[in-house]
Amino acid sequence: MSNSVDRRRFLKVLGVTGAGAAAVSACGIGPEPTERLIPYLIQPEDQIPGTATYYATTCRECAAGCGVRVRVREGRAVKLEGNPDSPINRGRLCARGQAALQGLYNPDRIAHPMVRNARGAFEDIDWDGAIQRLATKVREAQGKGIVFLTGAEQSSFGDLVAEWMKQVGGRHLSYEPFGFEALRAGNRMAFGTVTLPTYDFANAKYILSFGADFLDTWLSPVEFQNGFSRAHAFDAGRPASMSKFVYVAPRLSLTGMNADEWIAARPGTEGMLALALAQVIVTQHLARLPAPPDTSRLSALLAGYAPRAVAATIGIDEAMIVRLAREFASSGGGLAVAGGMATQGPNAAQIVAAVNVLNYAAGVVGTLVKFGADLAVGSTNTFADLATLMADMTAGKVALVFVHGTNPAHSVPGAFPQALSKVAYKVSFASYMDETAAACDLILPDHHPLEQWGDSRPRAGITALQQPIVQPVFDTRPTGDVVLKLSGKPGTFQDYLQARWRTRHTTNFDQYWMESLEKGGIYAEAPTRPVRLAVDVSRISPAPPAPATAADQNQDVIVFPHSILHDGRGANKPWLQELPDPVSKIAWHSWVEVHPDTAAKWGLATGDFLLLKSSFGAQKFPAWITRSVRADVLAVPTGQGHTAYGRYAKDRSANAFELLGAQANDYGGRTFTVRASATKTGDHRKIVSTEGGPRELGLGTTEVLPLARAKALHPGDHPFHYEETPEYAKDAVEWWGERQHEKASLGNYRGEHPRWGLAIDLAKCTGCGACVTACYAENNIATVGEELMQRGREMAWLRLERYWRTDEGGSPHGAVNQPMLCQQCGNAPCEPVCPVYAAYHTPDGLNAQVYNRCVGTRYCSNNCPYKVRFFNWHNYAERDGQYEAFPDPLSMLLNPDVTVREKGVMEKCTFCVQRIRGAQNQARLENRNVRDGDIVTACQQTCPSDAIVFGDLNGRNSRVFELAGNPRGYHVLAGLNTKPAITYLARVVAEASPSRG
Amino acid sequence: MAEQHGSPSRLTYDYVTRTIARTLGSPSRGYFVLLGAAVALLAIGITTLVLLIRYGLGLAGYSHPVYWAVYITCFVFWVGIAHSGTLISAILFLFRSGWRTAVYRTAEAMTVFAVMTAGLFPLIHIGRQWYFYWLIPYPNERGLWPNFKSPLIWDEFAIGTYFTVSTVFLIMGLIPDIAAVRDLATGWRKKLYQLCSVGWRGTNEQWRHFTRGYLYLAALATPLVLSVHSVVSWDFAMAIVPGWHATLFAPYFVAGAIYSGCGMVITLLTPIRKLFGLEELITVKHFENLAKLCLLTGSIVSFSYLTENFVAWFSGNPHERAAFWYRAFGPYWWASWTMNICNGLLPWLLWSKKVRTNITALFVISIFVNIGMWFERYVIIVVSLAGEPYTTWTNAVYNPTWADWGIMAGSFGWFFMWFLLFVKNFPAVSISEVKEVLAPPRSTMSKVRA
Amino acid sequence: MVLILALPPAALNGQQAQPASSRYTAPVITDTSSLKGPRQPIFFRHDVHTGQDQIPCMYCHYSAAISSEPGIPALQTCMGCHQLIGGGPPSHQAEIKKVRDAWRERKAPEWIRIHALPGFVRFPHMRHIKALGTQACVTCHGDVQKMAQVSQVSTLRMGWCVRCHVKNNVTRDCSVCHY
Amino acid sequence: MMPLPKPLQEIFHPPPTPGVLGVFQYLDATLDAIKKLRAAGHTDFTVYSPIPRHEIEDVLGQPVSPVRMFTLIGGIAGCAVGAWLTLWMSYDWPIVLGGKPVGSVPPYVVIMFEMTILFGALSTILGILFNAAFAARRLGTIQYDARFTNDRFGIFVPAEGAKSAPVEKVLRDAGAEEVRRG
Repeated sequence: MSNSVDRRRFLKVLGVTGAGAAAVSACGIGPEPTERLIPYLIQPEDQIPGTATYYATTCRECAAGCGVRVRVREGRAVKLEGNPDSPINRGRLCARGQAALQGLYNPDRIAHPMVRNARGAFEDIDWDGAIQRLATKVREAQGKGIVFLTGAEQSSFGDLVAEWMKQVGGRHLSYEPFGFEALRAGNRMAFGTVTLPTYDFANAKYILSFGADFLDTWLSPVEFQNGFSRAHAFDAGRPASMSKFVYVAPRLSLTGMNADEWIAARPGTEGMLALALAQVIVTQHLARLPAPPDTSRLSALLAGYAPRAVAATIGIDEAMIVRLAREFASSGGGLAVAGGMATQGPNAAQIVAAVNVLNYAAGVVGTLVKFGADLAVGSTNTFADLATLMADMTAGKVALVFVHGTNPAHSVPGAFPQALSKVAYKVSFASYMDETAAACDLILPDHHPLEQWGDSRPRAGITALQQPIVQPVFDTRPTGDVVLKLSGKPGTFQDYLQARWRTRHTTNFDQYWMESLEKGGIYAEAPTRPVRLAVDVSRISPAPPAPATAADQNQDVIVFPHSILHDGRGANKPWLQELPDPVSKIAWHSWVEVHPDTAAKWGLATGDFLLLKSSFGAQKFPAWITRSVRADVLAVPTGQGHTAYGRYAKDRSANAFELLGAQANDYGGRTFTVRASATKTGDHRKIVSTEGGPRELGLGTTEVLPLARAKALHPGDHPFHYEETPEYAKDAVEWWGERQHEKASLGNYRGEHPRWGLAIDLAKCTGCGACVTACYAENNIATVGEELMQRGREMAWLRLERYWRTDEGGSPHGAVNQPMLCQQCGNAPCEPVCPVYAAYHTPDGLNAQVYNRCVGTRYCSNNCPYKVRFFNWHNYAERDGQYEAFPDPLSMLLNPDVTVREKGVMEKCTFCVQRIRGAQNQARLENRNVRDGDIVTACQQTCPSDAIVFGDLNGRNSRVFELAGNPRGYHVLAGLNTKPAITYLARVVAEASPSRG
Repeated sequence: MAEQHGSPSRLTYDYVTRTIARTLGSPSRGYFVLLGAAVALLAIGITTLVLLIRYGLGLAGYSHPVYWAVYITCFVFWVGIAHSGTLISAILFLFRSGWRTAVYRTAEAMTVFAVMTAGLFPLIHIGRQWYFYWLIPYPNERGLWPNFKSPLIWDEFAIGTYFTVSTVFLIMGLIPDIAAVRDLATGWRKKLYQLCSVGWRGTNEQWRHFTRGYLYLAALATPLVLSVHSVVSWDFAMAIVPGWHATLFAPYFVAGAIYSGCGMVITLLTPIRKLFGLEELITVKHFENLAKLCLLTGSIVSFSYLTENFVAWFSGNPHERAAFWYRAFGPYWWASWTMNICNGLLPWLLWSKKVRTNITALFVISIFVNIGMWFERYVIIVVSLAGEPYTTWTNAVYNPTWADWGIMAGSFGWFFMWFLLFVKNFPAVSISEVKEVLAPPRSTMSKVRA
Repeated sequence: MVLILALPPAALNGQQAQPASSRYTAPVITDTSSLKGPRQPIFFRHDVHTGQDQIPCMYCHYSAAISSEPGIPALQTCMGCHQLIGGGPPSHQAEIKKVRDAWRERKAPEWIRIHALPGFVRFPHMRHIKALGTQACVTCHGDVQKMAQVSQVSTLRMGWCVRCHVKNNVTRDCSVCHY
Repeated sequence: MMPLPKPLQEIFHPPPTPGVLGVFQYLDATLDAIKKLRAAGHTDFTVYSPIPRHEIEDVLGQPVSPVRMFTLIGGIAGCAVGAWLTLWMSYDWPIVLGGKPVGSVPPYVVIMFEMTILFGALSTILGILFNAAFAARRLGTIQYDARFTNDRFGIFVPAEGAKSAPVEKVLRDAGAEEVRRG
């Protein structure tokens, strides 16, 4: 990739191989006009036309630092996959990571450097002029206050910025809207350290989360989800060891949905509950007591937290507290985590400290809670630092500010833009015209992380490398280069980076460098650092403070991070906007969660707007009536409400950050729980929700087994076969079926063929949605936008169905998430009804859909009991069309191996048939058969929980064959005799009553 | 009732010929207003179709999983309308029902135009309208054939056959009448009719083959008319959607089709009779007989409704039960109850002879019959799909849009345009067959009278 | 920047390796208007390269045997030989000069595409070469060795593909090509 | 109008057939005339009537129309075509759908049935046209009156010269309203 070509040229070079250029052809599956073939001047050594190349790099969508492998075809990045070498994500990736590509090829990226002219509008400027101008500004501002504001940057780039700031007498501030200050403060209170440890979910025997949403937004979601699903999975083959998961929080998040038990304690009392549990453990000697000084400190702290004393305040009964404590301690490896946004009230640090004490009392600090392998996000600046900066800016103490990789004007609306306006000169390195960039004077667009060199240290011991995967799409420059130039240092950021790496490994550096690039970084295990209880641990007092607000602001409102859009950085990626929230199933819009009792009191229906007014601001949100939130709180996600940022994000719904104050609280963090008044506005909006209607019958769709029953299953048991063909008809049906299949083995179908199948373990699936986005990315699925989605036109080949597990009163304990995709039925009802053989059965058992043969009668979808066929109502690929889903340059991420569908044809999942054919072609070249594991579907590849397994159901040694015979296995709607190729393994739930101890 | 011996003396052969030929005279302004309205509706339909082809079917109200909606509803509606024509002309011919002679031509023309209308809908509703010919088994470069297992292909054959046979049936019946008109006409019309009458002169040889052939055509059309709507019903009954998947569907649909067809015949005949002054030829008796046919088929339809619901309950199949519960009490309850009232309760009015012989009442009822039958198809198609209880996760939000109504309006325009052109250019009442049921002129009788 | 300077063995040793009698000699063409096929920006003579000089197809279109795409050779590949070889007849020299100019100006020629399949068809070249051998290009592309200017000889339409598949008793499962 | 070349002229505008035409007002008179003509040994006469009357057929003693054979053969052929079409096309490119056999007769019965009807109906029409045209080889050359499609019956007897007088007499006796010679 050394020869530099401009973008226009680059786009043309894409035409090199032609076939599969359907990807960039507007007419989709129509015949293409004659086109020009432009050869490379020099063939890139590592790229073969028509063959994908994978490069390792690091995902920079959040601070977790997952390793990714980028699939490159003809110079275009077409798919991100997890890097199996990375110990963080172990080859898995979340939806946000998958969507990084849409950041790279985003049509709203800033294409040139821009400067604000005299009239206050932006105009293009050339790079040299911009840097020159900036150099002058830096000289002028020296001594008057220079600030460089970045996102979480534990990296060489961050170090470079810090160096430069030192050089010019400024300061470097790293800011994350969700900075985990409570965790740090809580750790200091309990253990006297402000670092963030790593949590070993995989080896936990019992997981107790006090609002920590470790599957969606908490610290390192992919890593934790992977660990969690290994701990929480049920495997009949091994000694049954499913770890029970109890979730304590006022609302059910994606994490909470996966709990075996949901305890909706009164908000703010989670810490008291933790101490009460610790009290039971200590007084009943349920765990080995820690060494002497700690024992007395513990007793002193816990004295006031006998379950009986606190039960009423917490709002759950004493017996339950005792039961939880026993379960937790007797599991022999209980892990308690705290500090999620849902509990980030004024006393959050105290809660975290209390939970630390619980872990300590249970003796898992050091084994499951690993200080030493500290997480980088713990060393960003706190919200208090940002508040100080804002005060400085307002006071005119800052003359020049640089903003890179963060958008505080959105996460601190009002206060930050106001403070920023007092700064003489503002420079942004943003890739998108976000709220902060729009308020700046000079914009020097940075390369996308997939276009530039870099590294990051997500946690102690791990340094992840980042390399340019593709040619820059726009006229952008790496900020590192700009900083080097401004600081008068020679070379590019690449040189700087390599020079720093050279210090780690002086001999044979080139080989070391290549190896690191190939692996995506260097991965070492940081030694665990022992911690002891702090001397003043007895000062922990997690009781919730009395609210002091105006009388009419009588509602507790929780502002929580959106599990897909996070703080709003994902809002301009159509994949993420179109992916329904895992819990509410709402897409393209914000909402406020209201309990039905509250809704009844106020006369609210889902979709009615509620005006929330806190002391800091007011915003309107449509209500989503749900029992997954406590009746005395309202909950609002962040993420939407951008006033800039791009076509998919702008002016969409409301910004929940508006409700929050800009003051740091006493532990230096931001309070995400506010008191507000709630008024029904009378407006209504049809919010896009993919949630099913009230017709839920649960007939053979989802199956749930209690843990005890699941444990009693033996190989060969078939607990779900009752719903298959009834006994009396069995023989006749079997005989008939055999005869049919005999007759069916004709022509193409003669001979030995595989039958591709999938096994999906519902006990592992968390419903996070990574598979859905991966499917969009792999299969060129169009995003249709809010308006069409309101009319039920979404194209998700793979959808996640979320069914609440409820008690008699209808209150959920949690949910079962079921990925629903084409079942590739053996007796597929969709096939015989197609008049033109567009839907037919392949010899290898796929239920194929020939897009170019389809005339669009849509009969197949009517006849599909699973409703997994999707119709192209419009031409989503039409250039500049009204419904275009891939505006340039988004079209560059289209997979050239998959046809882009035209309007008027039906489309559906075919088990990533392009991957199957690719693997078969490769196997044929190598004179061998396809091996189990050669073919990995996109959904399977990305699944952080490893819930999906693909393979040959006819191969006796395949993993999927083994799973298909699992006693927990069942087929959805088996009674219809469709003979699906997908086997679901029933969800297992650890019941409320203890199974042992 | 083979011959009306006691018919009034005015009803002579000559009177019949001239009365019917008079309908072909210069059109009135009212006729042009009607024709203009029909063409305007058609223009709306064509505009909508152009937009549909350009922007995609998404302009219509479709919503996952309601993938068939108003267009297929209209298709079945028009196919249904088409049924009474052949029933009256073929089946009643075989049963030697004399009263059919006055009404069968209108009914038959209605059949042909209704099939023409219906046949357009499958072409309009498919996603890639420009590839409709892939459904036809023609030898092609790719070596591909259509799938004969698909009920849609059965449909294509059934509708195609029905259209062909009913058209030739109509034309066959027209030939002696065109010859009669030819012998009265002058000018360009005479030339036109000369051409259309293919040399008909009413010779004994011509009548000999004609009557035989007509009999066999009627014999072939009879099973055909029963099969066509059965095949249409199998579009649904062959699918596994609860609410569709029923063995009852074929007879249920056929009865419904004849019911709606008779309704439409009444709707069309009432104004024609008035406009063309055909009260002598098309009498209240004819209307009463049509009403009786409506009553019979309407009762079969009502019985089918009861059976459907009973079987859904009696089968114990939870999916079936859910589907029918949704139908009656779900968000589309208004459609089901419109259907139940118009088709289930309204025919009971026809037990009263007073109502049966009151043409205004019949006209009003016939309109409601048509509305009810349209809603029957809407309920079966849209509501069954929307309430599909297998997948509990789909969230149907189906509402028809202007594109749905535009095409539907266009279909009415198309139908009425052809129908109006037909009644003004060809005898809308059979001349020769009406004469057949009159007493032939005999010298003995005229002597007695004289 | 690394240049591939090695010449194909056939180009260097061709004269020794082949008896003169069986050698195909490409004609010198003065009138190009009568040739079939589109006019390319550079009058590249397949008949000279692969017919007369016996350079195997896979030398330039190397990925055809290992990938679904045959690829268009990079200009670098051309220059591998033409840095040294300047051509015999003046007409050849003129065309080679165009190649060298393009290389100097770093501006690749825009070839006009001849063989194009619709976007919904996958044609894995390597499977076909694996099954039929490296000489099998002629089956679909015609006798390029004798074409002064390449033109499309097969219809490349579905029926044409299917007939060959049926004749050779290989699969005609739709999803082999369409997905 | 341009005169046509001679052979075509003969085909399209054959010379008129000489004969006698009787116009009848009453059906019974017509029947009477037919009986008498037949008694007089005439077989080759043409009867016009505005409607088909079985009485006329009875007195003419015509055999049953051969159209029914066309219907039968057409129907059988249609059924065969339906069977061939469906089965041959299924096996020409065998594709398995929904676990059903490639050539599955039950669904194909529908096509066979429809083809039976279609071919039967079309060949019936052909039969009518063919037979009527064959029988009408003299049509257009014999005398006709426009009232025959309205309310008059007619009998045309081909006769030349001297032979026409007795025929005229028979027709008049039977009660013909009008007798024309031509």
